[in-house]
Amino acid sequence: MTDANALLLALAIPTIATFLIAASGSRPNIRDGISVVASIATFAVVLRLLESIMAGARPSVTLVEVMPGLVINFSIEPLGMLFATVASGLWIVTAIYSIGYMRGAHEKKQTRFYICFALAIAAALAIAFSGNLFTLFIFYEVLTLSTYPLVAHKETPEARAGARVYLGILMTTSILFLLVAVIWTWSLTGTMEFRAGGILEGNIDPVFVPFLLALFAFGIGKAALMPFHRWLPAAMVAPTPVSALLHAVAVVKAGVFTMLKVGTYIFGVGFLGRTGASEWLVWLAAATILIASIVALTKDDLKARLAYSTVSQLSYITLGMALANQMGIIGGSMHIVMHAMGKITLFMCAGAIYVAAHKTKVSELDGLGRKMPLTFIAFTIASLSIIGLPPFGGAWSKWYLLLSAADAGQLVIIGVLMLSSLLNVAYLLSIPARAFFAPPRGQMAHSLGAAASPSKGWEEAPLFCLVPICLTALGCIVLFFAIGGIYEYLLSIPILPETAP
Amino acid sequence: MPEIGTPALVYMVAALIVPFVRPATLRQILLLAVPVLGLLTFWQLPYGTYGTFNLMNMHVGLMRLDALSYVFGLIFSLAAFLALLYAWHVRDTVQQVATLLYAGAGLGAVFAADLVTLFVFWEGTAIASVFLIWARRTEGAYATGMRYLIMQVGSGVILLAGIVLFYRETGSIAFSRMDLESPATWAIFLAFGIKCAFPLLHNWLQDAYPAATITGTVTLSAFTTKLAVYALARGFPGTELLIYIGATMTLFPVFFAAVENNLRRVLAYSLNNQLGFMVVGVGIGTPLALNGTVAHAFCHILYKALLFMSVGAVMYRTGTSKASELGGLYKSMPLTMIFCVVGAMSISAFPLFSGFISKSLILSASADTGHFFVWLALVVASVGVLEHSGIKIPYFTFFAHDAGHRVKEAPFHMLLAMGITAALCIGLGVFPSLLYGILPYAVDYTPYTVTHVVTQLQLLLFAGLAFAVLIRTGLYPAEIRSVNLDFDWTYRRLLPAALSGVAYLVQGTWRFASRIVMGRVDSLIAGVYRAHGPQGPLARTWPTGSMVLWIAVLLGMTLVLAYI
Amino acid sequence: MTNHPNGKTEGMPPLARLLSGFDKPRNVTRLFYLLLAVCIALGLADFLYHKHGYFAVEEFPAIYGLFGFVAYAAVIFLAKGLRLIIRRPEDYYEPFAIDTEDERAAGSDPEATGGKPHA
Amino acid sequence: MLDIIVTNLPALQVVVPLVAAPVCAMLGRGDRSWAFATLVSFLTFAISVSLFVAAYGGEPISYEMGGWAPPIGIEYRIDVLNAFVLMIVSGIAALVMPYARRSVASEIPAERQAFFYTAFLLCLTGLLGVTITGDAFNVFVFLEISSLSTYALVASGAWRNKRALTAAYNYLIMGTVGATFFVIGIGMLYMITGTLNMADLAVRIAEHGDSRTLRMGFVFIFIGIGLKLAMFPLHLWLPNAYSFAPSAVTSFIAATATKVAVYVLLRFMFTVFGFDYAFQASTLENVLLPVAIVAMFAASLVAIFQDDLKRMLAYSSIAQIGYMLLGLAFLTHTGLVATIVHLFNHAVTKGALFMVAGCFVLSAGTSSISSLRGVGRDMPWTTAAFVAGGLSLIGLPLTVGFISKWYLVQASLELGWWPVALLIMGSSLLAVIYVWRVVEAAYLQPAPEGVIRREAPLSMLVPAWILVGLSIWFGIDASLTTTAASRAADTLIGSSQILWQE
Repeated sequence: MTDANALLLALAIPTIATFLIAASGSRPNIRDGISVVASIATFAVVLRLLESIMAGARPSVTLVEVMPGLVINFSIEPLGMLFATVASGLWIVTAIYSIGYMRGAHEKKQTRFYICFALAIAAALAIAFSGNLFTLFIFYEVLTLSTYPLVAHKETPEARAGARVYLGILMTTSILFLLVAVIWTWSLTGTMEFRAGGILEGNIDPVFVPFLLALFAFGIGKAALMPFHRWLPAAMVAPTPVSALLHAVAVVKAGVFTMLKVGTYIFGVGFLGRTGASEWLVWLAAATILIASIVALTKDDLKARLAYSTVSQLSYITLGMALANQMGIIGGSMHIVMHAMGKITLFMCAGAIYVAAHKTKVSELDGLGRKMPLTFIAFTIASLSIIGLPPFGGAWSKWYLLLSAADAGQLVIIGVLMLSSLLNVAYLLSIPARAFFAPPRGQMAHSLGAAASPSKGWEEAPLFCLVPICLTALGCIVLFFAIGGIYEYLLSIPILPETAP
Repeated sequence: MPEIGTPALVYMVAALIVPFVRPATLRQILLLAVPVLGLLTFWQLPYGTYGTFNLMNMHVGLMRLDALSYVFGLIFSLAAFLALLYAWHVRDTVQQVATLLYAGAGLGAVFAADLVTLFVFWEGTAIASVFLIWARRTEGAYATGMRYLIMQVGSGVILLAGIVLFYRETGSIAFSRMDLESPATWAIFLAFGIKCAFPLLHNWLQDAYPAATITGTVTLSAFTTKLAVYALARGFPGTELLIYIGATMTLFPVFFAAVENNLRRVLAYSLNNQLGFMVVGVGIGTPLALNGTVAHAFCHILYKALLFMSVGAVMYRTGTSKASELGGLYKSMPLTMIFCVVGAMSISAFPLFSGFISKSLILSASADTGHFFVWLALVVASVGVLEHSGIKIPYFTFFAHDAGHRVKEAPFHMLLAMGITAALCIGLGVFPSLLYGILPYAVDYTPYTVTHVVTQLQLLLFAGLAFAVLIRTGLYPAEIRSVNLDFDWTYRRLLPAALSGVAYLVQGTWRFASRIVMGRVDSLIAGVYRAHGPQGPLARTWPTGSMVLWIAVLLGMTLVLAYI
Repeated sequence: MTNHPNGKTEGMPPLARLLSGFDKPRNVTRLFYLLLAVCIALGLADFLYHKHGYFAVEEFPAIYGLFGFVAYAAVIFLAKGLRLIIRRPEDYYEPFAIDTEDERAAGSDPEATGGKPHA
Repeated sequence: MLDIIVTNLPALQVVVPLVAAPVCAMLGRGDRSWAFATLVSFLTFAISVSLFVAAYGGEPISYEMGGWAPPIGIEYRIDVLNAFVLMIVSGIAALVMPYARRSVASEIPAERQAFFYTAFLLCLTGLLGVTITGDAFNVFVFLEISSLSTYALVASGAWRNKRALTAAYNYLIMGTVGATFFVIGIGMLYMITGTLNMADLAVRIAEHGDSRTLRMGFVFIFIGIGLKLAMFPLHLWLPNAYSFAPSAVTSFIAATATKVAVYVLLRFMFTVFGFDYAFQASTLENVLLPVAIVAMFAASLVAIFQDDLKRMLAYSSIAQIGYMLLGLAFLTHTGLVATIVHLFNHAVTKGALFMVAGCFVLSAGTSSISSLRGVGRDMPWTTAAFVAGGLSLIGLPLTVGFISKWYLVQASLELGWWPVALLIMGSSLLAVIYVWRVVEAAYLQPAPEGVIRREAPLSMLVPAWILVGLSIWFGIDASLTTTAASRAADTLIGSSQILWQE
């Protein structure tokens, strides 16, 4: 199998899976089996591609020429490969988790759910592999549309309203800003290709660079930059696996991934740095980080809190891009991985809590830790990783973002990142702390240092839910120790333009 | 990774195993074995740096064994052992695991040869230790734990920021002597300062230690702050600023301790005050002063643990640690009382007790270098120490007004732990060379001179006399149940008030703005609907006449254009 | 100094019974005078040996003792003054702070109920 | 024999449906006349395809009617542009005919169907004639043929809803006014030049230079055609006509009639008056540009609030015509390409959507959006076709709508007209809203109690899906349409630039 074929195969498997799932809709076991098998197969192919990429291969496939000069092209570079690996790898755990969750929560229309899910993954992979801005834009929209039914899944008025906000904001920003930006780029440069070092330098009056960047930054609504972040909390009406994979990994990461990609391959890090065009974005991202964290503090709904946390964390990645240096790109890309692993765990825990105890509010969780210790231990680990504490993966991405801020001479940004960590502690760790250690509401512990009341049997979520949670929580730890390899890999993201041979 | 260096690993691995060990006794034995095993990993090891490797172009060294880290490694292992012994009765896995992780992280940080490793374990102590507070499982402990955690993690992130800047400045992450000259080192200094409970950054200590579980407080008292002292001694020896910070630290807690009712908080203030001595020693930075700091840290861990243990034992039996609720307990718990008195005499630096041989090093160093006022402050502080730790703790617990508690003596394992600790306190006091032999610098100091013994006894006994006089005249402040404001008022009262004020303002503005905006949007939509809705003029199918009118208008417009 | 409400000594550990003699007010007074005597002796001891001080101040006879006495009293009086400013009720910060919880715990008298509430 | 047919193809294009119309009327019964009309429509489509192939290759085909040489005789002149439009018109007709059988059967009594198909064929004749002819007056004649038959077709909706009659009446008045304006304009041109042949007109106008009469002629033609193509605010006839006409008619005229009118506008503006005609340029910028932009927004907003699906689509059409006019108003090559591409794209998309609306009417008996709740479950294929068409209407990538939008935005950016680019995007967001209202109702709302809705018959679904398929196919591979449009724009610009060069 050549690399190019593997690339197409990786896209084809989830696409074909949608049809198989649709066909086996009446037999739930086969249907769920297909989605798991497809996820594993996809991941295997993606790993195979990863190997080639690390060996230096850069496969490229052109599917069709839509208009003269505008082609649908897939070609893989390290950044996209990273995103693809994360999305497809976490699809496996989510596929398993969905089985437990959807059955445990007695959700309706599960077939539609699995169809759209596989489709969304296919779109996410296509975004990861897209070889030019045009292809990326196409699948960006496909991703929006394929996740819309997932958000509206419950079909209640709230779900419909949430989905409307979701679609409205994502569509509005992508059409109003992103498409204009794409076409502008096209008319400036005559190409859309992602090229190392960027394509804009020399083709655009530097005065306009901030404006073009603004069109991109706001156009990529999936990156949830304030003030276009509202869709993310609104999307929390979706079933939890959706929130877990799509709104912690695939969709939002597609957004920030696009951000990184545009920064690296369209503007070029050097060009951005020299023109200082991204300065304003640095401040906006910093503001988003802090404001979203503060809002998260005030949310009592568990998923809403996590959603705002996501908004805040996504801006870390945007910040990495906007700081416009190599460490920023490395830190940002690393954060894609680290945050994905942490946040998916958190969301899956939220889902497990819902399935097992039917609790959705933070204030209802007191004392629940003793009934669901594994879930809450996983929650703690993931929280620590998100906060950026060792020995969990999140520490490293924060390290590189700080390095990047230091390189850019932005002491204030360092301060912002530090403050954000503290806010993260406040809104994330308080959840497991209360669950484990606060006395159940309404009764004060009769004494200090009361020994843990012997657990009267665990009431954990189904095994299908629990195992993925434990896996991803372990992943948070593994990532801390596996950092050397990831760093080496990220160094291969080309920052400088290729010198002519 | 290359060969395993740090003893922290022993603790980490044990922490993974412990929850699954049954029965309970086996688990306790395993717990006690951990510090011993940890100690064995570096007991006979030659000095040097181990566990080095290259991580992303940074030179990481997991374990640097030299004179300074050796002493701290030793005392941390000892403290861990004693704390675990004292906690023999605890069946709560959370506390056991947290204790192991906490001690392990403390050791890891002490042995860290580079700043990144230091940071990792630095945060490790923060995270692990908070569980010892939360494990009390009350609402108050939860809230205190959150505050404590934020402070500790705050210290960690400031350290991280400092490290990042430092790395960018120097290209190295080696942890060695630094100068206070750039934002990087200031940040690192500040991070150390938070953990070391510098004045105004100290309240987490008084807040958290009384809130932890009985055994948790004993563990807490050993590691975090002494780790900070170690880090200061390693990174900022001879920084003059530290002298003044330290002197302030020795003085102000004295007054707070005198009026504090909660004995564990009294001990926390006392801890703060003792840290001041060590910080002064670091600030002076001469070999004598540094020796003093290290020795004092060593002795301090022991006697402070002993005091916390004895108060803890009382609390274990009576359920309270408030001076106003205690008294006359020597009748029920005489052995505990004796150990407590040993601890009190050690901390007050009576001759033949450990405090005497360590504190005098620092006092001599300050006098040697001619810091008269600092020296004076330290002497006053010594009197203060006697007041709150030497007299107040044992007196109000075991003597004074009999509160009527008739309880059993402390359990055997507690007595054992206290006994060993007390023996060590006396042993070190009687044979100072034991400790002097392992200090980082060669010691040329004799604590037991006539002058020193006599003057010290004068100081202490006259102060005791003052106490006796004040008690007999009724001038001594009564123990009253209360909380006393400290700097934490700023972030427990002022800041929330300010924030809620700001929040109120923001919310009001937001509501106002959004009402206006929503009003505008609504009227816009209404307007659009009026024009474009099914009944609106634009959607109505007009009579033919008006259609023709439009044609005329358009024609006219275009024609006008034609004529201009 | 110590009041002994009932003077019963039975049921006490032997060591405690040994010490209970000090509880009597007469003995307490004796102890006080003993302490006074020791202090005076120590003050006088300053004349018997050659003092090695760092500062000139130290040469003054019994300076340490006097200083200790004054400093101690000063600490106490300053602290009393400080208390006027900083003293607040126990539930000042929040209703369920650790200080108030201790109290609840104390009231429950764990030994009496036979429970083992503390870890 | 074959040879004769090939040489006379341009004539046959018009003659075949023209002759077939009375035959159809004589056939009587519905099915027979339907079969015949369908056959004829296939035939005309075949002819137009072969004409397109011939014209695509190179030089314009000039055909002299009856052997009379132009400028005196009537010339049929086929270049890429009108071959393209011919193909659209006949292609849509060929798809609508199979669709019409079931749809018409449910909406028009059997004994009247023969006349219906006759009128249909006449309408087709008229539209083809307008497109193919190279003679200005001939345009008017064919325009009247198509208009008159359209009035009849619209009025035939009266069996379903009596309001079709007033709609047809309004349409008739407006259409007649428009035709009159148009013929006045042609008269003025004739006054100046003494010729009616377009190519000849172009040359003579260029020689004659600018004059007040010429301007008057331009204005009258502009307004006249503007009425026909439902240029805002002259669109008032359209919503009623579209919503009350039988579904098949709506699909057909929505996809073709206005497109042909746009073609006529293009032809007159650029071939007759010339690309560089200064007055025209100022008219375009000062009148057409604002009118187009207002159309995009006003009509879309009206569409948002409509409850009737067909009516909503009708207003959407007015907005889409705004796009075409906007492309024109840019007066650049890219702008023209945008207009011509959108001509095709919108024909395909709107044709499909109206067919879907027809399916809903057939199954649910009404096209009101509130009655479509939960229809996604009962009529999955129809609803899916609507979604696909709707996406194209919004202009999402991989649909033809995206291609049009791409060229439009590019054209505006080329000129540096920033706000216009954003306005184009903004108006497509309005399309998101009105399309999504339907999608949400169809999929996410529970079906009303006790309503039985069957999936539409294959004969209706297949044509609809062919159009949907086309709208996706040419969205993915737009090289054919864009190249054709680009060449058409080339010929329009190329021919006129020579004329006004002196």
